[in-house]
Amino acid sequence: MSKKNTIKKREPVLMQGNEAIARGALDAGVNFYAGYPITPSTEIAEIFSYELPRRGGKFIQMEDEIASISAIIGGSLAGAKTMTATSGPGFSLMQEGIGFAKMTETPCVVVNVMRGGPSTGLPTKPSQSDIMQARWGNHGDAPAIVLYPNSVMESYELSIRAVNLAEKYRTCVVLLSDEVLGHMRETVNLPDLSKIKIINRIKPTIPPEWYKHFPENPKYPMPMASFGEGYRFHVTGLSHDEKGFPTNKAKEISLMMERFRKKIEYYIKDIVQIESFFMEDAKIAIFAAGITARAAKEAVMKARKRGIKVGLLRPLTIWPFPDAAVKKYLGDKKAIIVPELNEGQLSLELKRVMGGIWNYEIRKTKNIVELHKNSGELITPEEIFRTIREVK
Amino acid sequence: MSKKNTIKKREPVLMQGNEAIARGALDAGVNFYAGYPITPSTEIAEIFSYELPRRGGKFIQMEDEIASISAIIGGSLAGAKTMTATSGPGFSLMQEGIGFAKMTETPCVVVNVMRGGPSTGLPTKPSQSDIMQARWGNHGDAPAIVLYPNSVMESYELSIRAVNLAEKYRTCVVLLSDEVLGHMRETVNLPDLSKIKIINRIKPTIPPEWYKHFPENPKYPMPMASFGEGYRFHVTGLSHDEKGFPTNKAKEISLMMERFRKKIEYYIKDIVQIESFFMEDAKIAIFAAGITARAAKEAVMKARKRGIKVGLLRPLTIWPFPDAAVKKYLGDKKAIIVPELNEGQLSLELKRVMGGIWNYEIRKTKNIVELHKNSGELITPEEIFRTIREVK
Amino acid sequence: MPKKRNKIEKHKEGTIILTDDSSIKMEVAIDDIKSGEDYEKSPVYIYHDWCKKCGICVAFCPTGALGRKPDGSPFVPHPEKCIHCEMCDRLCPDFAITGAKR
Amino acid sequence: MPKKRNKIEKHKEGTIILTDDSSIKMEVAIDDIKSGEDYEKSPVYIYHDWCKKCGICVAFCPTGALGRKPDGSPFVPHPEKCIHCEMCDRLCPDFAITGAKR
Amino acid sequence: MMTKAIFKKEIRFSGSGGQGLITAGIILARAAVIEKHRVTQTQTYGPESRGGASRADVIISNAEFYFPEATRFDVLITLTQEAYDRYSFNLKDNGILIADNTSVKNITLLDSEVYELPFADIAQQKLGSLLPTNIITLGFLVRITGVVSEASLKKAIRNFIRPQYVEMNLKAMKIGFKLADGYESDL
Amino acid sequence: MMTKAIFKKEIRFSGSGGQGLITAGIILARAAVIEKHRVTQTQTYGPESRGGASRADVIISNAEFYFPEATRFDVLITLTQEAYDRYSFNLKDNGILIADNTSVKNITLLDSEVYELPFADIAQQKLGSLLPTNIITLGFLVRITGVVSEASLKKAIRNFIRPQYVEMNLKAMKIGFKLADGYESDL
Amino acid sequence: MPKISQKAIHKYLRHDKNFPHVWCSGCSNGIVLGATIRAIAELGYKKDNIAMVSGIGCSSRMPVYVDFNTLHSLHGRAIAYATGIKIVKPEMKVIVITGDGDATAIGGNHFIHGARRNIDMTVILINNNIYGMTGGQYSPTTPYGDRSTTTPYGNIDPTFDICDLAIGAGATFVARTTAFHAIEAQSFIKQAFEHKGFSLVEIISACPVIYGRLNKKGDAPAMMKSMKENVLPIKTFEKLTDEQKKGKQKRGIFVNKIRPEYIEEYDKLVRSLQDEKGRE
Amino acid sequence: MPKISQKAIHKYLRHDKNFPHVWCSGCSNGIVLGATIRAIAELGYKKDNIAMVSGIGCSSRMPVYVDFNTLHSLHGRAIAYATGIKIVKPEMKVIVITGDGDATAIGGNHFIHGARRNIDMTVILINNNIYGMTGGQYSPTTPYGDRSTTTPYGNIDPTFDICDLAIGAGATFVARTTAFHAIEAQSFIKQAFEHKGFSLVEIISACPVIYGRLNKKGDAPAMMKSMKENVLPIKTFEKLTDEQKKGKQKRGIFVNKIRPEYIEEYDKLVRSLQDEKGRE
Ligand SMILES: Cc1ncc(C[n+]2csc(CCOP(=O)(O)OP(=O)(O)O)c2C)c(N)n1
Ligand SMILES: Cc1ncc(C[n+]2csc(CCOP(=O)(O)OP(=O)(O)O)c2C)c(N)n1
Ligand code: SF4
Ligand code: SF4
Ligand code: SF4
Ligand code: SF4
Ligand code: SF4
Ligand code: SF4
Ligand SMILES: [Mg+2]
Ligand SMILES: [Mg+2]
Repeated sequence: MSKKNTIKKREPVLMQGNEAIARGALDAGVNFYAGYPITPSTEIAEIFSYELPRRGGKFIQMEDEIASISAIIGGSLAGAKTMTATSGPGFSLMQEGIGFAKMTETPCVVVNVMRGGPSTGLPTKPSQSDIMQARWGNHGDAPAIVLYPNSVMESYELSIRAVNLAEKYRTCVVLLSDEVLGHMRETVNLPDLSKIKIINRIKPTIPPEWYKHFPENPKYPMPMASFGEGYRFHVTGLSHDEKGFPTNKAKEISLMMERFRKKIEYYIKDIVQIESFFMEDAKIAIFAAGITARAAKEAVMKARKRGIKVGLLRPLTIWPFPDAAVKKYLGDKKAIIVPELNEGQLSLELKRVMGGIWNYEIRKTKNIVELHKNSGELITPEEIFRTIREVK
Repeated sequence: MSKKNTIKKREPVLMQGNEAIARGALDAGVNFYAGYPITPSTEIAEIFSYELPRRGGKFIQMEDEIASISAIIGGSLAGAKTMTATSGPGFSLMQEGIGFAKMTETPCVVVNVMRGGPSTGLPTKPSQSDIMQARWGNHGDAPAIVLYPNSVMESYELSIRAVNLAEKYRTCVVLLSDEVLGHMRETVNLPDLSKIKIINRIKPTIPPEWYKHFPENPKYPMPMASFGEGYRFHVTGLSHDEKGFPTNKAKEISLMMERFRKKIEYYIKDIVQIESFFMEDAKIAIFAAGITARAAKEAVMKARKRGIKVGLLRPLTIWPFPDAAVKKYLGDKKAIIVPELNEGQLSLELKRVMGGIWNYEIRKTKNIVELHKNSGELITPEEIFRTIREVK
Repeated sequence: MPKKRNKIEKHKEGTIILTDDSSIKMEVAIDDIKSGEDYEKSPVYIYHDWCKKCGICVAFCPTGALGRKPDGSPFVPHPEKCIHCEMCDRLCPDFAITGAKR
Repeated sequence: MPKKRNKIEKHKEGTIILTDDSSIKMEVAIDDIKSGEDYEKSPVYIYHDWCKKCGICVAFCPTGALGRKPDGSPFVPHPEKCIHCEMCDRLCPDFAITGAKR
Repeated sequence: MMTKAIFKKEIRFSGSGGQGLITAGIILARAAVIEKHRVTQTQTYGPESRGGASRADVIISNAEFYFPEATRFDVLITLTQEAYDRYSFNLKDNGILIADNTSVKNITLLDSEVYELPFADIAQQKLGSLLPTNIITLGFLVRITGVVSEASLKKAIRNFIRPQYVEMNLKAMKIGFKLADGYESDL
Repeated sequence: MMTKAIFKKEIRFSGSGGQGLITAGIILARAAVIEKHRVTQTQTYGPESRGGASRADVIISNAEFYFPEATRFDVLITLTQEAYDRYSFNLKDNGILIADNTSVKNITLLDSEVYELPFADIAQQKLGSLLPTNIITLGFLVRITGVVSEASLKKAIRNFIRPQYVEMNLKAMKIGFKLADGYESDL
Repeated sequence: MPKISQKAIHKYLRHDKNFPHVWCSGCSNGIVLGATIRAIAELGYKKDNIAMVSGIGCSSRMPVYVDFNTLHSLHGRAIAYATGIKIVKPEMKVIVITGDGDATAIGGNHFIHGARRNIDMTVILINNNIYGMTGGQYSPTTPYGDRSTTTPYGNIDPTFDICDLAIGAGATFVARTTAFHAIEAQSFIKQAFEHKGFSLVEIISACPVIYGRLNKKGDAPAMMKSMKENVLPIKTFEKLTDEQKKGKQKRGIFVNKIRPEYIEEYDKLVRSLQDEKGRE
Repeated sequence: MPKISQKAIHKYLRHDKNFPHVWCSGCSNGIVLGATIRAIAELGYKKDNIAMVSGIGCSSRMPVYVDFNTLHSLHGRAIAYATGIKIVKPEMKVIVITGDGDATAIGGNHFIHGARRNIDMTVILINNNIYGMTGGQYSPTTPYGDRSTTTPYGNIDPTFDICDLAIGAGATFVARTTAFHAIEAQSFIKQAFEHKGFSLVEIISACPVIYGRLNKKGDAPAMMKSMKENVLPIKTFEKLTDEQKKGKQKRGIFVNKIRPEYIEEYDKLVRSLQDEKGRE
């Protein structure tokens, strides 16, 4: 469950976060990118526009974000590994399409490089205010897989992982980043291509007559045919049966809904990744993701130097929320500091989960301490450190 | 805090839920409606298309939902009271616009008559699966006011209330309904127009030079000028200062974000409504909203007849979530049954809130019992009753 | 969208008698069409299971080979007039009639 | 979008001497424009605080009244040539010059 | 069948889209409103706004009630076999079944009061159209059950139906009344 | 200034958009990568993608570190007064300030090592353009601080700058070196 | 125009989906489906090689009935989905089925960009002058003065001429006919299929149950007769006086020209890069 | 075309917002702003009575600088916002400022529907052939072969002729000129303002800092000289041979006609209903 780094290092280079996402996706086999520019995600599109034609892949700039998500879903149905990247305003526009990808179990990856919101907000400033939207932004109720790296190297790794998970679990995976992470440059050691684990969707081998595009049992592998391969299946955003044909039958619909849920629940251990940073003996925990976890780590180091036993628990997988890990690692902490570049989103989840293992002793003490910033600046190590001292 | 019915009754008539929403809005003074048809909300548009021209108001069918929300925000800036209505797919498309309305503090009401999802889903079946989306659907992080009635009469009342709250707190208010509620007909007693409390936005009286469209202090009344009234203010979706001009200054942005939060926090008592139904002596509580609460009431009555002490707590205001009321009424219950037409949304909030008042004694017993249905059919009184018996 | 057609084939009206009722499922029809009885008997074949009685075939048959029963369903009062122009084939929205030469 | 103009007015080059430096704020300029010194002196008035040295006015002045300094900023080497056509007014993207007759 | 005590009647009209079930439901509900009862009327139908299997429920009571859909029917009207097969199980033991045997051929209920008549055929025969089948059935229902008064029904038809069709529908209602009067379950 | 022990240098380039601060930052960061250090380079700028106040940070260390933005600067480069006013407070007590006194006229720091030079003027004078100001400053910085080797800097310039501009930028670098050599703080 | 037998059509239908189909009695959608299949059969396209993509609407229900690779996407987005499919699998024949609302109301942007981009696909737009699926609201093609459920007093919203719009956006094949002119429809669709680039066939169709009823247009045969009388070949139409033109429309092929097709251009680009690499 | 003095222009600017404005040196946006204000000043419109609405983009930054009722809305949506304003306050003069990307990429649908609906507003579309704000990606008007940050090998995406598109959609006033032709721009804008219905003035403009640099078009004066040479009056243009037309564009008023304006039609409807009520 904790973070694995399966990737072997080679020569270090200086790379930008957005570039790392694009390179990761390219290495994972993404061969079709459709997008619409928006700060601070645009570099991702720019790199694809440069790289894909050279590699025989396809890049297209669509007329808007709705067209972009539509095109990558269409492209995925036609057999490509696909990605689009955007930021808040575009992410909002893509919600209907993301829901369609989930409903039709069509693999694709949507990158959201978060900038200050709400609305047009602060296009060149970072935020983490789309965390909840990444889970709940589309109508209807379908689970989400959402990843969020905290370094350039990890942007590369999680980009590969996002593509892999999309292909494996046949869904739209959201990869979050933020303006600072997306634009910062950092030393990275890209692994040998041969060392990277790439997951491709499994193709059906049975005769077309037997093929069910949405088999009842969401056990991996879930073979998926593409258009043009002789399977001639039907895909619709309407509630559908195993063959993909519309249905109004409660039983068939329940099966469909269950499948969406189960294919993630069954494999939750495969999907959830968290990092435990100095948590073994920690009395105080910080729970932070993405760029904010970087400040948290710095603060942890500083506090440890002063003998304060503090650690950081960092979800790399934001959704499904790592309930089990949170319970395990945070259940007995004296205080949990949750710094976020928003009005408090991860902290809401934490409260939800902590409820279930609430400890009578502990409830008398300070527990979840929220630290919000939503003004376009990062939370600094100093600020977290100050909070650590306060709750100590 | 509990539900008030300030409306005096007159002759009973048979009215459809969607019609009640339209009539409520008309009585509340809505004089501009822009929309795009979608099942099961379309009747609302149809009634406005019939009524508004007769009353000197304006109705327009736009080219899509994005245009619809844009037009009503524009119309509101020009001084009208405005509404649009849609369902899941359209609601997803409106998210960027809803965020803009919140950011620019422009009053408007968006009705979402929920149908089965995800995606195109079940257009003619009810669901409650957009509850979380109504809070978190737009990017950035801005509070939401969301109401959800449970009868045709209440559809009328909360429609008025939604318009009033939008005008009062200068924000986009979401009014939820569902396919059954929207299409059902029921006896209603509309109040005398003279008995209805209508809130109109306060107009500034100060000279234009002094006018701040976004004054720092979010205290009611918050005067708001309209276009064409001599104030010539600027409105932008960028983070802005009090005058509405774009800013990148952390301090000004923090003020803006705070204002969004505070204008709701300050007035939470005015905004939150809940119904307490046989809760006084209840050992077991049901927590349900909208159409599902109707089944719950029936189940409560049935259980009470059999001597089971069960009650229903029903939020009419879904967002801001009624934390305080939930704590107060549900804190000491043996079990809380949460029936929902989704995969569990209100129950997540309940867990979050209950965490804070978790009782060591109680945690050993069954506590939150979720009852989900997401297949297009209603949860029946029988099903809830069965659950009551199980947890008893 | 239409209700699923309920076969209410009893008619009180005088002269017209329903003879070409067919409930062959189309899956079967594709291969077995030639073994169908009516198919042999009439130059025009109507699949009543699919026909929605819209009257288009009757209205646009150039020769008047087709007629319409009181309940709206088409029939072939004048088989001899059929010139196999296939107008009915092309204009039937329900793939429920063919006047093709066999 | 441009950097805010930093007034770096020192020049090492020989002959051209900067005479029409003006830092009158535009708010003031509107009402007080006539009291400005340069305004009296020259038929063309340049608001250097707003000018972004794009060279458009110089390029399209039909008479050659305007010239460009090495740093790109416009000046009026030939005031006598100005015919008050206001081409510079209309083409300046920054409302930073006027050749209007007064 | 009506008493002055507390009563609550759950009535389901079932069949397929286009048979006017919802119209019948609304008219019945309106008639009940005229009588100052509490009423809910709900319905379900197929994808988007038309077609497929369809039903309309009316619940009428003189007391407060909550759940708006009929769950245990006092009266079930079935105009198709499919509807019968689906819903007959939830008819109360002492409930009333009204079936159009033009379509519903296979009735298995034993305990209930069952009325079978070829309503559609009758409509076609007597009024030259299938459309008023719903109102014939409704008239039949009202006279058999007395759930609302016939005057209220008439008033509701007048109020709800467009002027040009009122006459025909009143005729249909009366045909329904007559059928109820003359009904012999062996026919 | 470099030691073999653990070191970490936080360097901020500040000024306004279009002054090439980010380019300078990237080149410095690349030079550090060549030396196998851990490096982060971040920046901020105004609305959408261009303009306004701007800064670029480079952190160089031979050990693991986490927060990517400079918070207490070892070296601060300010090309505008505004930048100076905003950031000078966060210069470490023993930090180094490099200011372009073409624009930064008002320097209040006392404790720190302060270098003031008219970099922009020098660029205009010596290279006929303001553009290479950033590289002159960078050359100056590297020779003064030794945070990376000059060979690495040269390599980084060669790698990063488009071929047609490499010559001019190497020239600029050398001007920077020279200025550092000849610097007398009284000038 | 060779005749394609009814029997042959059945080979293209998905019999596992319940027929009769979901469309109302007399609805033109079925006729268009027939014409489309006939055109495909005529051209001998392989089923595996056809992707049929639609949005949402009555007309957009078509894909479920045919045994191709079928995608019933989101309201208005069919062309964008189709673009993704085509660019990834250029060897596939991509057909978009859409309605007047789907293509020109909510989907207007993808429609004009499809036309501009000239990516090879055929859009069959079934124009019934109304939103059928949602029960009869006015669409961008509902004629002036007509009733819909959201124009209870008659429509005042001006209409698109869909073909003009496509032409303005740069479409390279633009044709209009009606469901009544089924043979012409088949022929235009066939020509559109054979056209390299973005092709549009607008088919004026009858929605007797919603639009027809709301506007007292009579039953399906009556509506189709009206198409016969009022939708005239271009030349016939042009000869009319302005007065006579009222209430009439033209049909025919308005544009049929060649512009570089997007994917071919893309391939050229890719090849040029590979050449470059080769030289390196 | 009376001259409007620079001083008069300043009366319309919001001096509390820092000038110099945010646009780059030589950017045409300022010239268009000037022409717009001059047209307004000439017509004597009251500031209170003007609503200026924009989307997102460099060009769309304009409203913040002028002392009207100003709305900087969402990317692509300006016309939809403007529609809401106009329909609620028909007495206001509604001006939309938009870019090529804003209006014809993401905003294409609202653009064509605005043109169709013929609601009274003036759209001033500043076409710099690029997405300026986001740093230079290609737009639907970036010429074939040109560089942008997302066409590193040259653009293959075909372009819209924006005026043709508007005409195809039904616009009643359509004109094109350039930032160089500032006097003509002022005149066209003025005529557009006076036109009853949806009017479009496309102004070809120079983005020297992004588009110019990426495509080696020289500095602002050079780009404007190119406008002068390559964007020709309709008549001059039409006289050229096909060969000569390459790289050239027409400018002038392409359409100027009267169709019923939407709000007038609506008012008629309302009046007819009131009459009806009166008779009841
Ligand atoms: C985003 C979204 N908005 C609205 C709808 C509702 N809707 C479904 S079909 C339709 C109109 C269909 O009209 P048209 O495309 O003309 O097809 P027709 O039914 O007339 O064939 C609408 C508005 C939807 N499904 N999704
Ligand atoms: C929904 C959304 N998508 C993308 C963007 C990013 N964006 C801002 S401006 C712009 C393009 C602007 O181009 P144009 O309209 O031509 O204006 P210009 O900057 O060239 O004047 C884009 C893509 C955004 N702000 N919102
Ligand atoms: S084939 Fe022609 S002539 Fe024969 S029935 Fe059909 S339409 Fe009439
Ligand atoms: S056209 Fe087809 S559906 Fe219509 S009546 Fe004739 S056979 Fe039946
Ligand atoms: S007014 Fe005309 S002549 Fe005078 S400086 Fe300006 S452009 Fe030149
Ligand atoms: S046109 Fe304006 S901004 Fe440009 S150089 Fe001349 S005065 Fe300066
Ligand atoms: S509603 Fe109209 S378009 Fe839809 S299926 Fe029925 S007739 Fe056809
Ligand atoms: S980027 Fe281009 S369009 Fe934007 S302000 Fe600069 S020059 Fe103008
Ligand atoms: Mg339609
Ligand atoms: Mg542009």
